[in-house]
Amino acid sequence: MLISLLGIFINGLCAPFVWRLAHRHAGLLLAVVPAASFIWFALQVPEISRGGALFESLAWVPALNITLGLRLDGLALLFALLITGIGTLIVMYSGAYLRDHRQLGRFYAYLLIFMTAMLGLVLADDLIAMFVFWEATSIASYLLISFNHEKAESRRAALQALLITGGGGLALLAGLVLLGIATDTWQFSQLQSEMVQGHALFPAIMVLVLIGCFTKSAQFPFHLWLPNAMNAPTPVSAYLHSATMVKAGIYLLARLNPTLGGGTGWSTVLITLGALTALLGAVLAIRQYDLKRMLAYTTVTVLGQLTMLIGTNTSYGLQAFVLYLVAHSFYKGALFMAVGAIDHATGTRDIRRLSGLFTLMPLTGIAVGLAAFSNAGLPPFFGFIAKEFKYAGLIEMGSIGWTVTVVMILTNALLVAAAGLIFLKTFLGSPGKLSHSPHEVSPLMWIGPLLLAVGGFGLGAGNQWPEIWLVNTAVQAIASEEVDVGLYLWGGITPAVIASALTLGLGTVFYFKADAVRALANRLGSIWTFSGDLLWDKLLKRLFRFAGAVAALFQHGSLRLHMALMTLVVSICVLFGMLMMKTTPFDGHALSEVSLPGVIGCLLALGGAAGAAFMAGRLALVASLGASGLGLALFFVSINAPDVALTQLMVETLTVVFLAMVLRRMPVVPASGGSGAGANIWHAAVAVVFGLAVTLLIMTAVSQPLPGDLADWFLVNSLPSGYGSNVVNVILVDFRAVDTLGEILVVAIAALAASTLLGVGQPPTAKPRGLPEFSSLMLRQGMRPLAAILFLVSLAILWRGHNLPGGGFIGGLVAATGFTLLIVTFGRGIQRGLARIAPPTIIGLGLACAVGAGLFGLAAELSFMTGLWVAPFGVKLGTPLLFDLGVFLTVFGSVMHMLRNLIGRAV
Amino acid sequence: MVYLHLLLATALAMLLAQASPLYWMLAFAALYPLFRLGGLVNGACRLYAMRIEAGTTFICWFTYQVFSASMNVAKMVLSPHRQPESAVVRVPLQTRDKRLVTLIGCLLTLTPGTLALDYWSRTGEMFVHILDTRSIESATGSIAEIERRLMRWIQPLGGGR
Amino acid sequence: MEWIGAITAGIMAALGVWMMLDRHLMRVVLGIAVLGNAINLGVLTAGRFAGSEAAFTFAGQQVLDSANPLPQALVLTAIVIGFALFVFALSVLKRTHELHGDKDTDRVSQVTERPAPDQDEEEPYPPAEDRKP
Amino acid sequence: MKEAMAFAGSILILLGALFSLLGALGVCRLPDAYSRMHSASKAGALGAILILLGALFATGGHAWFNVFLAVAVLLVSAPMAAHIISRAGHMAGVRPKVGPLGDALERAKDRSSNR
Amino acid sequence: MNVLVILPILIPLTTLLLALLVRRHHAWVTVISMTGSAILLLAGIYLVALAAEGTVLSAQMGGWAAPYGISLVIDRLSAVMVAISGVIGFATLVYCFRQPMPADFLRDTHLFIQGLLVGICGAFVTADIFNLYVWFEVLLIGSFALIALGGGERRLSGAMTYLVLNMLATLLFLLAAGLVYGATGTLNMGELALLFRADEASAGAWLGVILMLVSFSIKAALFPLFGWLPASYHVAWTPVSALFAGLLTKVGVYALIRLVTLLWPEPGVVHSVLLWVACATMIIGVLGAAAQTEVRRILSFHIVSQVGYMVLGLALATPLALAGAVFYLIHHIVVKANLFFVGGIAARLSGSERLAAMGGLYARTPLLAILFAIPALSLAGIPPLSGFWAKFVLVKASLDAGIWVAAFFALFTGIFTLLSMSKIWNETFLKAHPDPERIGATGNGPRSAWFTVAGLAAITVMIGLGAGPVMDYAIAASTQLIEAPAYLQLLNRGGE
Amino acid sequence: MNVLLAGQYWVLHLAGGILVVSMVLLMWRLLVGPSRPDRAVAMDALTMIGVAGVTVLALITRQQVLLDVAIILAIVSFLGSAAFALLFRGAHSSDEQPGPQLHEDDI
Ligand code: NA
Ligand code: NA
Repeated sequence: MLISLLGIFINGLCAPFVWRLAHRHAGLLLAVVPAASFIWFALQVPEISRGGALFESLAWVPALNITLGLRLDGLALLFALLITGIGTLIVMYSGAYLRDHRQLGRFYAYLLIFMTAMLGLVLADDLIAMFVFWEATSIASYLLISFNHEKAESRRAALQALLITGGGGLALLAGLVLLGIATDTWQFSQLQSEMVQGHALFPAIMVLVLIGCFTKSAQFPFHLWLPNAMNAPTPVSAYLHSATMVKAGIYLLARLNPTLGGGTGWSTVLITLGALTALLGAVLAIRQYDLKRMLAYTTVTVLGQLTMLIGTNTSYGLQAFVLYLVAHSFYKGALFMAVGAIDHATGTRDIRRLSGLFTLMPLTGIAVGLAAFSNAGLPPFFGFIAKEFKYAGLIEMGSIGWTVTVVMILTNALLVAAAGLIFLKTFLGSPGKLSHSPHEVSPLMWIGPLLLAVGGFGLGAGNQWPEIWLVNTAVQAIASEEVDVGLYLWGGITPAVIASALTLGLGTVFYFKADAVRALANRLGSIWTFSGDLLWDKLLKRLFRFAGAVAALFQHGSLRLHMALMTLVVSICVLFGMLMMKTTPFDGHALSEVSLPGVIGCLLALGGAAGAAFMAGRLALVASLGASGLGLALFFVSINAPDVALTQLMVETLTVVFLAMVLRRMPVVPASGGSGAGANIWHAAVAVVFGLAVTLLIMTAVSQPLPGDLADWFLVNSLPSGYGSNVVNVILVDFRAVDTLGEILVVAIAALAASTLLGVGQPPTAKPRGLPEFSSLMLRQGMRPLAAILFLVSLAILWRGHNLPGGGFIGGLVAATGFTLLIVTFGRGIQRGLARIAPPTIIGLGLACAVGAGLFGLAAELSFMTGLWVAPFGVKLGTPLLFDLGVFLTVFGSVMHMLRNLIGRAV
Repeated sequence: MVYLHLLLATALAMLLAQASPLYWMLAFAALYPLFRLGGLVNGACRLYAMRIEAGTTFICWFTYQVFSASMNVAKMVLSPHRQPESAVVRVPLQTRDKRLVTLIGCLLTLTPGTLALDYWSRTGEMFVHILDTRSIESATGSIAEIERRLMRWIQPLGGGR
Repeated sequence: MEWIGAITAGIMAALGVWMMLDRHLMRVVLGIAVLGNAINLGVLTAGRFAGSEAAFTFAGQQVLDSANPLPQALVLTAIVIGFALFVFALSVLKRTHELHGDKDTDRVSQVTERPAPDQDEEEPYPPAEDRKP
Repeated sequence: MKEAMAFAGSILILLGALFSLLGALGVCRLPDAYSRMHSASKAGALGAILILLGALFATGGHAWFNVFLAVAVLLVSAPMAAHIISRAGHMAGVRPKVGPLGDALERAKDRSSNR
Repeated sequence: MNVLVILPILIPLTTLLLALLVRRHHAWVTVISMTGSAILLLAGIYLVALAAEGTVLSAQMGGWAAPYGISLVIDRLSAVMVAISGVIGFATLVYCFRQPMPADFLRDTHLFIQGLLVGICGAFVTADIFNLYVWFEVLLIGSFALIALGGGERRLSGAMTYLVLNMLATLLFLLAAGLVYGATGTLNMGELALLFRADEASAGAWLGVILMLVSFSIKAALFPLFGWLPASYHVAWTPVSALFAGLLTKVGVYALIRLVTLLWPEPGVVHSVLLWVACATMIIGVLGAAAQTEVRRILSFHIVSQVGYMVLGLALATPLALAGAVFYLIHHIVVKANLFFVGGIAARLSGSERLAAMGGLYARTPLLAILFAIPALSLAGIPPLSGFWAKFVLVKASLDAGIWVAAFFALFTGIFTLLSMSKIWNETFLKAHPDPERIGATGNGPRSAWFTVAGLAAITVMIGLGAGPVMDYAIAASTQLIEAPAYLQLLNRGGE
Repeated sequence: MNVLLAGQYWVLHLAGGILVVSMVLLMWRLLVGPSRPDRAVAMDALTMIGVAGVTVLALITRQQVLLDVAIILAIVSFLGSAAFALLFRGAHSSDEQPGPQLHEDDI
């Protein structure tokens, strides 16, 4: 079985190449593998008919107990034979039908993949493996339906099929998963009805599985995709409608019938919806003029009836189900292929224009005739037996059965009329006027339909054969209990025969009064708008409009709105969390004393920030920001954080310098709050809530003494283990040096990125001379010694940093400051005179130093960044110092690089 | 001249070792007679010593200037109802040496009440903003004074043009 | 003192957010800086202002009452990172301004909602005007 | 000796503080940016220098390195800062409020641009 | 051992600095950078192989014992994330190879991608909250650089939006890290986990962690904080947005998973909040995608939706659900990056990425159609591709846990995903091109780009067909996440 | 660091107080302006006050390490002033003319 699956799949994958090589004969060549499969399955018939089953299994996801398990029992075998048998014929047929299509290779591929999927679906013993194939059929059918992809109608139909069957598939998945949960197995063969029936999950399982099956088998109200799928090339329709796709849902219903069936819910739903679908399909079918569409609607009818028959769960009903399934596959496949041939030959499928084709296409005519009789349920066709048993099965059910029987008589009468229209109207009578003269099609095109049609006749006439070999085991697989199977053409005058006779009579009436029936059907116009495609289009449109509205909520193109939302959500989360935990910030443990300089620093910082927030003008903005930074630095000093204060100072100043350089070319920044009063209030509210959240957060965090001993450990170990007095620096370059490594990387990338953005490496437009504000002789003379002092200071800071305030960062920033002064005074050119190394190289060297310092530890088979120390001439030297040098170089190079590019090209 | 610098470096090294400016001053006080004496036999030593003298004098004078100027500004700021009469005056400088000009500019700016606004090297003129002055002469005079004293300090070295 | 730190951080954060909600892009970028300062202050505050002297442990001296060095180290790192990001933001701002004179926050994000340009209309790199010698 | 240094330190610190206050007062009282510069940049710098020197005395010369660097930087940078601000201000067209003696720089600029 | 733990950071970092030093020689930069990411990929695979055996690597940086020093830990999840970063990084660089762009542009792309990888890998291996913040910043600046690369009005505007909002998120994270330290006295994730697992965390610690989660949620683009993502991802250069789409938001997801599993191994209030957030994210994201009319915009919104799935797995908090989240993470990174790559090729062939201006590719380049179909179907959860298993496990886990609503949203979102994928398919491939002369006017582009796409598609198929081992790994990873042996033992082991 | 001053306690605190008053005055000027150089001047003076203030603080807390802040502050003060000078001119002013008063050889 696996080999046959794999064979057909590989066959499909190779199809485009085979087609490219063999072209005309590709169809025949590609049909070999399905044919071989068919033969293999046929050879299994004796074994299976004895009641055995074949199992094959391949582990797939052992963690979830999912296997690629296959099982060949009666039901699977029946389907497998239909799939491979009809499939072989279709492959051959399509080679002729689409002979000149330039994407025929692809078509073969899809068809064969579809065949694989379908075959896999019926063979799978694992629920999930079955689902895998189930979805694969959806995708493959999508590809087939949209085969004429440049037609919008095809694309629409394909999408419709995909969404409906795909959506149903998801429901099915849920159902299957629940089934798996309820029964604790993924194997069909191990499902027992006791495991499920009565389980709390049973209703859900049933509903979900039914949704999946109904969408796939086009039951009302999911039937609309099926007729639209007619946009596919005819071979596809033939295959889809006869043996595959639409039967997948039916297959699963049948497969799960022993497990899920038996209850009244199951029966009621299946019978009601099945009957409704059948009637609807029949009424819709009779309305059509297009042969293909008419056939499509009759398929809907049949599917409804099949569903209904499963619902009956009676001996006759289940036998009828199997019979009907086989009969329908035969005649529908034949009819579609024949219709394709007619279309091919005459260029039309409109029954109003077709007539008297029999003389012109006798072989096709015979095929259509036989198939149509089977369709109409005339004896001795297989379709007749199916219909007899159906009535018998329904009647067996009692009062509900009678009601449904009436519906069925009506439905089948309409089917009879449709069959008449298809054969009698088209082939008999005098030839109509057609655009081009029809002729018999090539053998490859008539052999398929003829074989199927004759098969339908043969099976009916010699019905003991299928009874023994196929039907029996299939019925046993569907039924919960043993069922006696006995097929017959004539069982005396039974209610079923009477019903049959009624059907035929009514059907004949309908055929002759076809126009009147059609008119009647059309008069119920409102129903068609309801059940038709319009609803689908409207639904889709609404959906997209709704999606658009949802998207617009988040895609408004307003940065401020994004900001406000984000801030608000954060604040609300925090405040809500606080409320939930009923925290009271500060429960009165000792906090550090208030220091006046600290307060002053805070006030300055706030004043500056407020100035920056509200004032107009560039300089006011920059000055306020600077003042704010200054205040913050003062605050840091007051809480004994000199290193932080130094860094803050340097950074703030460089910020101011960079800002000034950018702002000098920019228009004046207006005072804030220019977005209107409403917006201002809203923004202010957002800001205040956020500020409140931040304050409360911090207060809550400090509402108890600081746990942990990190601070003490650092203080104690800094000097003896890190060989540095400046604990902050030792943390930076040793204890937590990896943080610092990341940090200088940020600085380096920021510098590179900023300069890339501003166009690094572009030659300056004029001879660089520095900024005009600095073009004074006094400045030019004074700047060099000042810069020299700064460089010296920076080196001193770097050197002392491990023991005194300073270190790589601050040193690097100070050096960069000196460089800044030189560059604004003398222009970018000075850099080349000052340092022959380009800033990015300095950055690279700095990073290399830092990484290299870390690698020493690794080289000594210790951790990355482990400090190694030597003391030549009493001077303690160690890798942390090298690391600090790396920090220095990176920061220096980066700021230099940023500046060079930020200052502009003219300077 | 080189060994004088070396000598100074020695002093500085001492200072580094002792780490106190007090010792630095003591060292200088001790070294100074040596320079003076050395000046009798060596021209460079004499120049060096003279430079130190002139320098010390200049620094003292300048410090005094700064303080007296500060007092003037203080009076100016503290007395109510008095508005200063500012002016920007043009002061032609004797020297054209860029470093000296810069030094002069810095020094006069350091003195409250005067502020080097600009220097035009083409004409050798410095534009000085003066906080409160009645006459151009007094202003230019005080600036010329700075230049003169500075030159006296620098000249022995052979600086300037 | 922690009170004051917390309140200051809160007010500064509010001011920063207010600035980031401004119409003018320049102020938005400055708002990032202000907010960054507020957050740094917050981190430092959360680490407590214990101790009466800076975290230096000289040989022979006992550690008595030092400030907590860890939050300081963290904040130091954060300050430098914030600076780097700020400069990058600034250069984006500058470039935006040079190219298009954009300064209105909303306009900036509206531009991204425009339909995608055709492939051959994408901006060359670096922009053509810069390539001229 | 120690007492003398302590005394000198106190004097210098107070003097420095007063200088700073003077500078600030000047900034508030004086009429234009250039006049304010005289009091702010210079009185302020002098105040800072004095206080730094006071610290030098107060610590008995212990902090000489820090004080030395700070004073050096201040001495070089303070006049430069005043110069650059005033010059750039003048370049940007901020005119000093001058008495009867007038603005020689403006006249000179006019002359050179007329030529 | 020590070497292995630091390798994920060290490899791209060394690559970056070597490339930086030879940056004037563009060819060398390319060689170094591609070699570097290949090595990273190999290292990642090696780490996965080690982790699969159950080895947990950890090291104390600088040799300082936890919680004083910074701990790095590589467990199953970290290892696979590193490996997948290697895959995507390498794929991106291969895609970039010989793209018709100026040499400096490509050089800069290489540099910044390496920088980004340092940050990403750093975030995956660290076990220290503040260190995580630092790596977040590294990847942030890398992404800033990359998104703005090339300038142009649209791109700069997108960069600005991205920058401002992400900076806000990162600042919140910084505050959160500070608060957590202030409230718990530790930055070590293991110690934090012990505290929370023993239910000894103070209110301040809770609040700090909540803030941190919110900030991760912004990074991960969860509802309602995802606005920045679809507002900016589509403006970057194609390979860059592919890299972002694949890897970047996943760092946020990773951080969420790491923190939540560490602190709360059992379902609790955080999980139930996350559950609703995840559901909303899934559905809103996919609805947003349905409304879009450009390839990358559709895909960007899909990122949001898919992140919802991952967080759903996290929120369900059963081992199976977590395994689903891990599986989803692995699958999604590959698939989403690939879709962006394919979208780039398709846009190039069509001359636009607006659906209305695209078409005709199905007829012209069937290969591309297949290469698109594989990740697209996988994204939509069509079996037997990788996405199906991810979704299946999540659905099963939610149904197992009896949380029907989650399963409903997960499945319901699936159908919309299918819808928007088929929208791209319809418009880009099936439909005839409105201006047939434009199709492929500039050729097929460098062959390496096609190799990238094919390679990633192959991985998708392999994950799908060979779901068994991957699922085993994911389940083991989820068990490890909950038990967190490496993290909890950091403190006992002392320094090395 | 040992600190020895005459009247130590009140001298330092008085000095601190005076500095605070100065600072407030300068803040006022910073806010009011009116011209751009005015703000720059105020800012420059503010940093000078900062230098003085940090020095006093170092003496009060007896921490020599704070004096390093004073050095940096002094450096920063100049840089700030220089930066402000860049903003005096109106927007979009041209940088092209290097100033008429500068000679080629001045560089
Ligand atoms: Na340091
Ligand atoms: Na750090």
